[in-house]
Amino acid sequence: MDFSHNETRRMLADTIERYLRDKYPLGPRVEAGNSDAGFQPAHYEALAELGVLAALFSEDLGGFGGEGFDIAVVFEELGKRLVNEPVLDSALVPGSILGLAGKTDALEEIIAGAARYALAAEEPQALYDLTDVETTANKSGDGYTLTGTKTVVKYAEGAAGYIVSAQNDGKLSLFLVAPDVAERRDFITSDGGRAAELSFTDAPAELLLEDGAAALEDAADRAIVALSAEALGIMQTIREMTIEYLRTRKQFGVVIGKFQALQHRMAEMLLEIEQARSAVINAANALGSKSGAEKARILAATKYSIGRIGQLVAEESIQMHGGIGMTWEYDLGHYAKRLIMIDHEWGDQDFHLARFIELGRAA
Amino acid sequence: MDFSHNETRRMLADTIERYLRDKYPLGPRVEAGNSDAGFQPAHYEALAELGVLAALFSEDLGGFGGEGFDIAVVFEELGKRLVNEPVLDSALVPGSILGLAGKTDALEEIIAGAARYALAAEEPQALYDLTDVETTANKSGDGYTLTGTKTVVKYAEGAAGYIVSAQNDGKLSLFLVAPDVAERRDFITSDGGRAAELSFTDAPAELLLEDGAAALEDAADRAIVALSAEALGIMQTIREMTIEYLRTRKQFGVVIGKFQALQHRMAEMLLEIEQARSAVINAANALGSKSGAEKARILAATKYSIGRIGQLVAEESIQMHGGIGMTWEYDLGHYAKRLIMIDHEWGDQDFHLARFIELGRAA
Amino acid sequence: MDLNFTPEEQDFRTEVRDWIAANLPEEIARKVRHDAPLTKDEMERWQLILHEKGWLTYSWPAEFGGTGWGPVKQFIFEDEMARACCPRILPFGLKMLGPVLMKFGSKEQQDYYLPRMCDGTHWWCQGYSEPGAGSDLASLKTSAVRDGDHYIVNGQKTWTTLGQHADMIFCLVRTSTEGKPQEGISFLLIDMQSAGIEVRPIQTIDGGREVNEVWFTDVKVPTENLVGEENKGWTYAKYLLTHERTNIAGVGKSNQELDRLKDLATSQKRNGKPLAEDPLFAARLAKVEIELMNMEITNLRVLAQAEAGGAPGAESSMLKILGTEIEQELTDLTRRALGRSAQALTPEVDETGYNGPHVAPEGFNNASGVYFNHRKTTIYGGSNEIQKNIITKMIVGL
Amino acid sequence: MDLNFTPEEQDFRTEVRDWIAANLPEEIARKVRHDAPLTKDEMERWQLILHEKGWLTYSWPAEFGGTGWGPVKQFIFEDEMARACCPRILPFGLKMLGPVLMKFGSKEQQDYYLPRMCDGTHWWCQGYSEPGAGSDLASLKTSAVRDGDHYIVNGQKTWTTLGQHADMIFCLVRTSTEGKPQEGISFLLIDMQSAGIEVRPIQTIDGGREVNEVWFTDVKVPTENLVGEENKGWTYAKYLLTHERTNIAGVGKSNQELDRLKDLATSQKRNGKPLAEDPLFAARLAKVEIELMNMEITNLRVLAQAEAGGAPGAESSMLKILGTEIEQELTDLTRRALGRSAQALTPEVDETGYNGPHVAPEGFNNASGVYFNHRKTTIYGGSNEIQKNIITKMIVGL
Repeated sequence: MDFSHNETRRMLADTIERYLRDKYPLGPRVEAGNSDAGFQPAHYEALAELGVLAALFSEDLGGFGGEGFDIAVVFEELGKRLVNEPVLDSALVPGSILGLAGKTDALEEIIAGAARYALAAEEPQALYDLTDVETTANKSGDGYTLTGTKTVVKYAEGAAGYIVSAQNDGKLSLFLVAPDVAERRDFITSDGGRAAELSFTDAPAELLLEDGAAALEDAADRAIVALSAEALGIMQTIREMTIEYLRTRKQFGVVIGKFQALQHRMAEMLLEIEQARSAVINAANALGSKSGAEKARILAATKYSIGRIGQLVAEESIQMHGGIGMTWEYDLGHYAKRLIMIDHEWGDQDFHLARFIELGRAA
Repeated sequence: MDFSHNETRRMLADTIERYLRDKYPLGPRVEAGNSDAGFQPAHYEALAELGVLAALFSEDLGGFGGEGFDIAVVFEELGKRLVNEPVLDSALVPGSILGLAGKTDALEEIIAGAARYALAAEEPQALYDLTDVETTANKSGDGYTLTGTKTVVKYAEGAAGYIVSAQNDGKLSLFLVAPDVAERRDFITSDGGRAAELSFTDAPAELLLEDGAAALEDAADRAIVALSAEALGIMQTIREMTIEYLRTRKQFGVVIGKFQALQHRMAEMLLEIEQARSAVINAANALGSKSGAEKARILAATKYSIGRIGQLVAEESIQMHGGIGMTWEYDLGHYAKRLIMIDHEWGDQDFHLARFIELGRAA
Repeated sequence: MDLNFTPEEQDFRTEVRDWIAANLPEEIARKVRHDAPLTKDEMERWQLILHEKGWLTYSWPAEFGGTGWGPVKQFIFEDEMARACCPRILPFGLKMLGPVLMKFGSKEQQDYYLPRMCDGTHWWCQGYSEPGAGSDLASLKTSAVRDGDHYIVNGQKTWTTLGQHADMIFCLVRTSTEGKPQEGISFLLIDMQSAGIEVRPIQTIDGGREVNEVWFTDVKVPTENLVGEENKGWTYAKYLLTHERTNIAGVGKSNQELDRLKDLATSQKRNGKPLAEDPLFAARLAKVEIELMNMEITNLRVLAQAEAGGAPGAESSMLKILGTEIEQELTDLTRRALGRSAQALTPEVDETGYNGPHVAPEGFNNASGVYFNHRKTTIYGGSNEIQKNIITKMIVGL
Repeated sequence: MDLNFTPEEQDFRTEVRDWIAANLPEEIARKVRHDAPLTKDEMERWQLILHEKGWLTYSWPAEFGGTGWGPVKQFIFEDEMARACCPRILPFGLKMLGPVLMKFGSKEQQDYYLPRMCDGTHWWCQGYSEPGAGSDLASLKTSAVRDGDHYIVNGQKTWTTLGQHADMIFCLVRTSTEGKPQEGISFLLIDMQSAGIEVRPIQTIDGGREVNEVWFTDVKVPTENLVGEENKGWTYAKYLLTHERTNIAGVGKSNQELDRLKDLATSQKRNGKPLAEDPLFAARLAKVEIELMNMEITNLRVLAQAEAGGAPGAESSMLKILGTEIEQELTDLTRRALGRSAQALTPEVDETGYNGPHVAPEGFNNASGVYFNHRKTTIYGGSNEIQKNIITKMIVGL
């Protein structure tokens, strides 16, 4: 038993931490995230240069990591500083799928930070269920054409290609689509970022994986580890902010941290954050060392835990801050919003609790 | 709108309150309830003489009440003093059914306190579902015989007759069975009282109602109003005990009611008790003024609320008392036990929440 | 025991309902229903419609030109307004300053200000909170120093709702630093056009711009703008705070939101079935519906007490806690029911000329914003922690 | 990062498991599994079996005749014992007094008492709490006045677990009323057969008789029974309280209870289907299972720290809260799964010769009693409120 990270990961975490502390103030991040810009490309490139993207992929895919704890280390650091550069959406998720599809050139570009891709898998009628797909693929000459709509495709703008799921003669297949053949409607997300609705009408597409369900599940597993670790990083920053606030904010002549009702709620929040950390460790460990229903159950349990605890931390920290916690100017709200929105990505707490139950029944 | 009781009910409440305050100390109640005696027959007779049983039935059935608020007023008072004389199980419930079956003689005896009856409707395989019945009825000459087992029949001992539900050629019928043809195994209940398992083997039975489902539902409705009001009475006593304890118990040199963490929990408990009171009013009102799914939904909502709030009040009051709340010698625990056990009678909070959802879907 | 409104009250409800149906502009109702922000014009338009009918002052006694309705009729009126998605009537003039002036103001103040808060002349805002004084209101520092027939006001107020539109502000200011903090506070009426006043918007986490900071630098306020006596302002403020709040629970609004949520849960699908049939979602929905059913009765009980002349005690605090918790739960469930689409931030979707994407179902394009915005409800108006202090103090007595 | 036990530790687990399987009397395991109370004989019998194997002192250093196991091995041992339904080893002598004597006791005290708490000679109980001093332990009043070579002890202790069986009691007594309350406390060992001691059972709400009051009236205690120095008892008591509590979370026991509950939920039916398939019940079960999964990792993290020589900080308090809340939730769900049959009070069902009704399924005949009894877990051992105070104090520093 050993709960410390190895040397490589510790160094990676230090590198990211130092870069973000020196170069990544919150102001520009919030401004970029809540405007058409979406994010700050220079930071994305810098992260790629620091090896952050390479850390997400195994050596045979051109990276130097790719294990659960590599992903967790990276995203915990990104979460601490509320980084919204699309490391998850433009690199980890599409890269995992392109790797499985043998598109090594594209993956190389991703790792270099030279190209970004986007997964377009969720549809308006589906609540997080990636197998609820109405987009259809039709054979057309040597290739295929796609027709359908995908919702909340994060950071679609500027992507070199879309990975699109579609019904293909009874199978759920994954296709690569060029950006210029899709109709794209961009919008801002409530946590500060960029997404789009994509519509395809007989759009030419290249088949990536005929049986795409397993690749989608693999991508989901990685995304859950990443999102959960990001949430943990966010919770740690919120924890520090709230501790500091309890120590300094005075009401009725004393610092509010002296009020026992707040002390007890803070104790519960601190305890829950430790449980969240354990959940992240469990998921990162399971990614490589478990399989089948056992692995799926641990990942569902973790995403459920992160959703539940994240909501508690977001709501309690705002409440303990009072009015100031409601303002755009103060950092807390932006962290809280991202924490809540993480529950809306890759299945929320209800979705994963139901999945956990379902998997337990099957076992 | 008027949330005060009319003169008759106020007088009834006063009468019961005065009698219990003068004559009903907790010690003998606890002793009787936790021994083979089960309860104190003299008190049962006295309550009958005071008109408590007559208040539960309408004039055309020989009583002088029978409305939801009559039932609520009586049981709230009984709850306040933790009365375990079987007013619900030996009078209200069987009386309602015997009334519907036209057995006016038996009902007259019940109201006079001269005879007690018991409903045997729940079976070991069923979780609160009174339609999940495996006991079977067979025609035998002019009458019927019953075979099956009923569980947790409260105060079966000493009953003049059992009302038994059974499958009767596709219908759920209700029968009257003489005590001496059943096999009875008595036991003590955890809230201090008496119950039995009853087994019937070709036991001769008299048909009361061929279609018994409606009568059972009517009895359940009345029982829910009674139990909910009893729980409310219990909560009020617990409320007073806990307020008193917070005001007087000292720790670290101050009364514990000064600790803000306890103050806030107490505030939540006080608020929930007001919600419980509203739930009881809603159910008592619905009993006579609503019908069909609307009535059923309100009753389910009330029993759910009482189960949830009762558990909160029981658990929080013990926790706020600390060790003393765990002792047999102190009154609180006995009240808390009855409050929790009320959730085990006539459907618990989960059962009624599911029922509320089901009824909403049908509507 | 009778849970029903009297026949007369029921007729009154019908009258209100019919009148609203005939007079509430649909484009305004739609915005309210969709939780989209209203413009100043829209808010004023609705208040003028009510004013013409004579119902804007529904909470005022007849002697001051009000309807003279008792608590029950006021409740019914507010309930119907909420269910029909009327814009909320801004409370600052009509419900807060108005009663204070009626009780403590001079005849001149009453004659001058009361009509003008009805006819659209004066948009009022409230200057109570300060950055250093949140729940601890009495520690306020904005000072008013007497200088001949004026006060010179310096300091800063915050959380001033819709102060950007206001013509006038009523303020608690410090006129003395002697004795207990409560004993040196006065109640001043200040023209927002005065030199030295600066309004700075505070953007809230949902991106909304509803609240403001108001800065005072050597602002001259005529002494006739003092309400009542100097250094007695705390008494007037407390009167205002404890003034009858029969609809603090927001039953009408929550019922309306619950109905909307139920519709949404029917149209949204999980595993191909309506979300309303998903057992976990259905359970949370049922729990909040039951909570609301119970609160509705609790609210009526308090109302019946008020109608009989009783003063609301700890019950007001209970209803504030219950009401805000139910409201927050409804915004949480709504956000949750939208799944991924709740991530889209497109609040401008209800504006004319919008031609961007419609990511969420119609009427739910700002659900996350509404959820985040509603975090304020347990903080403002006396935070729920303060309400719990009050409940225990009143009932346990410690 | 490695979540696995070492191969050596895994072998050790297997060794413990196999040995328990071969040596734990089945009738004792059954009673433990069914939460039925054990007799004194049964408890002593198991301790002697462990003693013969040399494992009773599994938490002691080798120099005092213990196994010398580190925190991880101790945890594995306790975990296996819990999962196999071994009776719990009473902590009063072995885990509480033992370490205090090893650290602060005289050589004579160590030589005399340590072997006797292993071989069954001395059944120890604890005299800390007093009726007036619950969470506020330092306010204790039981006095010990020096009189030549004796102390004369007067006062009352309470919540003395299994004191009815005890041969000896270790007590905190007041030897001085000067200075802070903590500064006048001494640590005394007292023979339960001494004249002037009276043990009165306290019946708990579930009907159990596990705890007692112990009354002292002019009890003579030789001065050689003082541990360490006079008036330094608080230091020893604190040492004992903060002494490593790596298994405070009760992971093994809760896992065992969870398994039992899952079996029960499969055999119990609702609407003709197993209760385990009822969505509301399944959700609560899943939530506590996930909570327990997470706590198991949290526990291992603390364990790894302890193995590396770290002192447990706020984490002990967190594990105490989590562990007891999970335990209580499991007893609540078990009671709930039984439906109506949880109302039957037939704890004697597991006794030989019982011929009453079997209302609940086998092994669950005291589920309500267990639920009520477990309310104590959030009260004792430093109530969960005290633990929350500690967490905030250690982390926020206020």
